[in-house]
Amino acid sequence: MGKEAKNDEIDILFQMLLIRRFEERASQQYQQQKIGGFCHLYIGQEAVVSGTVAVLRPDDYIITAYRDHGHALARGTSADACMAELFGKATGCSKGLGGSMHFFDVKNHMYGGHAIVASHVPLATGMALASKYKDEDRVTVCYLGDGAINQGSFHEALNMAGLFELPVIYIVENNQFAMGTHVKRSIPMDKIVDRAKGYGMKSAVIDGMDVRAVIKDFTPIVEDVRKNKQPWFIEAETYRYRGHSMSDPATYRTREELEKRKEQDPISKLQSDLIKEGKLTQEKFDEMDKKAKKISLDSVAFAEASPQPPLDELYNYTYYAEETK
Amino acid sequence: MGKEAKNDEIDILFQMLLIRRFEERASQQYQQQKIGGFCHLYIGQEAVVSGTVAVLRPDDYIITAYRDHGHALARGTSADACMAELFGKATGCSKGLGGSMHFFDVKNHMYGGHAIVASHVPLATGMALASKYKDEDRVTVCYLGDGAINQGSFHEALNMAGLFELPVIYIVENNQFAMGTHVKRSIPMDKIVDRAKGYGMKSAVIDGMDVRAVIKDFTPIVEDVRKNKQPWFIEAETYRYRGHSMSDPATYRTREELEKRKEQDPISKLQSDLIKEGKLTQEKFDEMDKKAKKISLDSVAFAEASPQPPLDELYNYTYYAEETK
Amino acid sequence: MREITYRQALNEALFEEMERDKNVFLIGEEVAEYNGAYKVSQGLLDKFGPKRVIDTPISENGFAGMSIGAAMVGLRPVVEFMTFSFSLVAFDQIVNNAPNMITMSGGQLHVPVTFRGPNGPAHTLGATHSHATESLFANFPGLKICTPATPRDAKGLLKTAIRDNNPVLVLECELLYSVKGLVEDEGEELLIPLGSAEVKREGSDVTIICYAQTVPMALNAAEELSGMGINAEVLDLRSIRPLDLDAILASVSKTHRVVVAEQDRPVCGIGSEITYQIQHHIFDELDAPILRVAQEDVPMPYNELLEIAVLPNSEKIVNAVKRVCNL
Amino acid sequence: MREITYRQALNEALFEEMERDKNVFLIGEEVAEYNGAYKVSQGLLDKFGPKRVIDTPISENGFAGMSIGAAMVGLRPVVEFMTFSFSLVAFDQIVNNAPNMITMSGGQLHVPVTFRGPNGPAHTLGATHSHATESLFANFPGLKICTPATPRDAKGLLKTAIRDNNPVLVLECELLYSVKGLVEDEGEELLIPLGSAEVKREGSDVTIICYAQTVPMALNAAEELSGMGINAEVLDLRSIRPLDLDAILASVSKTHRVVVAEQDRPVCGIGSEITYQIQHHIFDELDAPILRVAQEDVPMPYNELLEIAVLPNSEKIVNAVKRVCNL
Ligand SMILES: Cc1ncc(C[n+]2csc(CCOP(=O)(O)OP(=O)(O)O)c2C)c(N)n1
Ligand SMILES: Cc1ncc(C[n+]2csc(CCOP(=O)(O)OP(=O)(O)O)c2C)c(N)n1
Ligand SMILES: [Mg+2]
Ligand SMILES: [Mg+2]
Repeated sequence: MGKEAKNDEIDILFQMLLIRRFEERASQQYQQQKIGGFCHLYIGQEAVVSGTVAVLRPDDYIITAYRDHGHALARGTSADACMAELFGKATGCSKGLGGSMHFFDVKNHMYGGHAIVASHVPLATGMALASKYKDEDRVTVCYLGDGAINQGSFHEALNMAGLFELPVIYIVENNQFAMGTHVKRSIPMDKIVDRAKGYGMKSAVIDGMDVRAVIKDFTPIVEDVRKNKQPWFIEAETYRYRGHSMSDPATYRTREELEKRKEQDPISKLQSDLIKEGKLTQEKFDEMDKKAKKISLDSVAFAEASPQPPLDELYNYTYYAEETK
Repeated sequence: MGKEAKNDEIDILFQMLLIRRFEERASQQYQQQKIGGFCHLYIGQEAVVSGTVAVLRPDDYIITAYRDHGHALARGTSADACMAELFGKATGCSKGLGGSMHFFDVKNHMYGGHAIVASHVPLATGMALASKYKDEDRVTVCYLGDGAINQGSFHEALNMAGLFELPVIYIVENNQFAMGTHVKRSIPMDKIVDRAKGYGMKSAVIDGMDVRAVIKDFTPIVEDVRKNKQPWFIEAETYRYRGHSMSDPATYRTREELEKRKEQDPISKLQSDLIKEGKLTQEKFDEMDKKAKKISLDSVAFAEASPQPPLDELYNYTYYAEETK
Repeated sequence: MREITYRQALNEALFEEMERDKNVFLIGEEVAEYNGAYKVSQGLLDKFGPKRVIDTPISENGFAGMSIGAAMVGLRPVVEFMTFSFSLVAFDQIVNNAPNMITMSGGQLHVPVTFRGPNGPAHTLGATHSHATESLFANFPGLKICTPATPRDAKGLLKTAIRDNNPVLVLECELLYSVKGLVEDEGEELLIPLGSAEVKREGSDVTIICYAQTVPMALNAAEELSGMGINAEVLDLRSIRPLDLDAILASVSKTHRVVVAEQDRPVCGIGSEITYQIQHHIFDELDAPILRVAQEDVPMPYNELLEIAVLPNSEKIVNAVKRVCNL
Repeated sequence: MREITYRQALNEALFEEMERDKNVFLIGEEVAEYNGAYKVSQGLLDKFGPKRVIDTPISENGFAGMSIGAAMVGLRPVVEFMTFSFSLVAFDQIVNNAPNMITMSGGQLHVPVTFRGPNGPAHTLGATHSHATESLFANFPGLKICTPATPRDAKGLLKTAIRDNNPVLVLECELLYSVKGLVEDEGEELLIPLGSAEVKREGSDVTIICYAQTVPMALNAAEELSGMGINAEVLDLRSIRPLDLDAILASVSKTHRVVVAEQDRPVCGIGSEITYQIQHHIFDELDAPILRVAQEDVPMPYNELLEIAVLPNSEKIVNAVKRVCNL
């Protein structure tokens, strides 16, 4: 699973670019009221999902919270299906029934998109249980926020993951804030990663603003989990550039703090590293960026043109009809 | 708060004896179907509550789970009121409305008796919050079982106790089993006390079969909490002699294991230590035991003779009528 | 047919479905080594081993959610709650994740999980341990709920529940576990559809609608009423969701009088929903107001006499029937 | 009287009660430094400081339970749930500990805690974030529940709730936070009793029973109906528990026809309970079956058009009224 090859890094760079451009476009569409509900942007955190997904096998399971656009895109959901979902259209990745917080793409093994904080942590743990039950060597990756580690469901799930020795990796995307609450105001310890000690769980801190570091540090962890079927707890240090959701002005932090964080921008970093190393030119980068922007813009047109979910199907999604044989 | 004086140890010995004899009597009455519902005996664990309560001030708050007879007795609830509660009589410590699992004696600052596993851990934490809010130097002691540390409510409460720096002590009475589940089958770590690390909480292991050790180790902890308003997490190693509840034959452990544990019996230990040290004679001990037995027997007569709660008061305990001024 | 207990019937259902489909597994507190707090899972660990009969820590929210997760990727978990009073700490997983997944994923996922265990008041367990949860869960579209009252229904409904591709709650009764009844022989496949009520006693003067614990009470009441010249029909709902409205309306169209005997608390309970449905669909068929016999509207006291006063029983049902029949 | 928003009214209630009694404090997610996710607690931290306006981690079960514990020893916590959809993870504490403590302790303890926050569907928030929880909580004796629909009711009910010595749920509406209405001047004490409904519009032909979000819908519907010659009475329940049965029966005895407009899911919802009560007490006064206008019985879809199809609205109320009036 070595990810050192030049092409792969270019792909990963493009992946991050696409997430960013897609969400910038989504932000604009939200402001134009084409998108409803709550909408949480991932901008700034792209290295975490792009790097970790690059290490995974396509058939590994991933699952995350409501800040999920990047996770779907990284897993291969088309920008069209993502934008259409935001628009609530029938062509959306959840047929317009889920919305921003509930992106699903089961074909690509992306199991949501879950909006009750930490409620997906037991789900992830059960998915890993299923893999072990079926003797598969699949790994489940559960992304969650720094705020989620204070929910009871997180606790119960981690204890059982350790007890049952399940092949699951919990990645806390520590973007420093849960809404307006800095992580210092939500836990009594200095570091999130210390929570793992209460479960005797293997743990690591990774630099979530540096996609190369993510890949480097995450690779042996995935190998360990796949082989030894024991859970890991990872704190990925990162930062979100935007407010918690589209309606949050984020006055709880200074402009200076934000600007300082942006100096570590994961896209700029990989871009300049690759250029320095002669693996990328500015022209090629601009081209990639243009492409990412075009895909995002096109996804708006696609979403606009897509049909609403049919009213007469309203009752078709309450119960699954087909009986087992 | 030194508890070294001879008289105090005699009192504590009597305290433990009374709990044991009371519960032996309760067990007999349960078998005669004078007592209903679930009934969980504390026999074997007496040193934990007797030792810790001896260190506390009478106005400190205590709260526990459903295995609560010993806690009420240790706090000064009369055997009569306890037995009457088991009988469901109006003279019971909860007027016959609570039963074995819901002993309350607010006058003596015993706040229950809570039967949903770990659901009282947030309550305890809130009581400690209230003490701090009111600038009192009260300490709250929350007793819980080894099985309770895997509930979400435990987790959420401990995180906040640390974060808000609350004067609360969590004492896990590790009697090795949650019903038929040995503690090794409920957590992935070796030792329960390690759970504290996930909250960066001060912690200690104490020998819950040796009341002198309990008192010695618990005294500085209470002082620390009272002074520094920071929570502690304590694992008290102990053992229950009886089944989980009256209906559990406890076939999940061997007779040998049980007999081996009984060699550490907290009552016998203090008794023989005191005799060895010339602070107690066998005659005096027999007298104390006789007294404990008589109190327990008398409590049955009291409970028998007590009235049922009046039917026409059935609706009087749903809402608290008196409005605040 | 042979006589077995309700407990044995549930046990057979688990056995048969686990034999039939290797994706079915049982998870919960004390289900494996202890053979179940109420011995419903007796022998399953021996037969199927620890991979398929899983003891958990006391973490209802966690293992309910894990089971939903396992069901999302193709397993068919059966979750035992030691009692449904403890399902309240797992409430969010049961009502938010299980029933909403199919909608939220636009139909990509479904959740074939069964939640089962004793539900409703047993005997002097006090306020925290006596919850009847059926009306709470009934509020949530996406869940199915059944409430067996006899060994036969217990076996047939649990088997159907496990095969259903949706989250199903099988709300059993602790007080019925040791009650015996006739059940098809072991070789015979017994599947009772969800959403199908059963007339447990035919009658013409009044319909007593009941389920779970109140079925034997209603049958006793009907016996007693027949001595007074009242011929009561006893309709056992068997399922709460889907509700067998056809059966309800058919019976009431015949009798024109209704008592709902329910084991839950009254406010927004099962009786209230049934009342709405009946008056909505066949208002003119009703000759008298519908009466419900539910718990008294108070937290459950421990004391036995008070508990008796709170709970529904045959006598209260008889009195309610007399009232709706203007006697 | 002056015009203020529903949000402002709630804010004033908190201010006044915290000024009045130093044992009252506010606790929840983002209530302090962020001034509330919906700004209901604006300015409280500045005024009362962090001891009395407490930001928590995302631990609803924990801080709900802590507040119950604090109330057991004499404080009067006001708990904000960011929305009541998140109260589902705290369900056990709210329904088991809060209402049962007085019974279990034989009257030694009571729990003067207020749980408040927006409840019910807002706008395109999807299945997990749109829960109307009133019928779930209504099932539990020991709880009180109110559902203000106007700024005046919001202020008066919240103030009363905080002073009440029992656990009270104040179920607010996100969609009403910015709506304005007349409220008594700031100096004037405004307390609206729990359990007291209000006729928001008098009428004689039909009673539209409503609460919270459905009150403005019902008033709109009544307006429209008056154009068709139907004079509808609009009865705002204001409290769900205790229910103002007298007011309901008085109105229905006058109009003989009822539509219940409710924001919750239908099965075992508020409308079902009200239907039971009405037919139970004044069966003969009813000239037509009671109709409820509730949510459609499906998990809430995100898509706006589908959401509109699921939710109650004025048009649906008008149609229901026409049906009960045989038009
Ligand atoms: C149980 C629950 N409580 C509260 C909320 C409201 N809420 C949504 S996101 C959020 C903050 C979560 O922060 P974090 O876990 O750090 O994730 P991030 O938003 O930073 O990605 C809160 C409080 C919720 N969705 N679920
Ligand atoms: C939430 C919840 N789940 C399950 C139970 C059933 N139950 C009662 S006691 C118990 C075991 C608790 O063991 P532990 O915490 O070690 O306390 P001990 O009985 O040993 O004192 C269980 C599973 C319960 N009361 N509450
Ligand atoms: Mg965060
Ligand atoms: Mg134990």
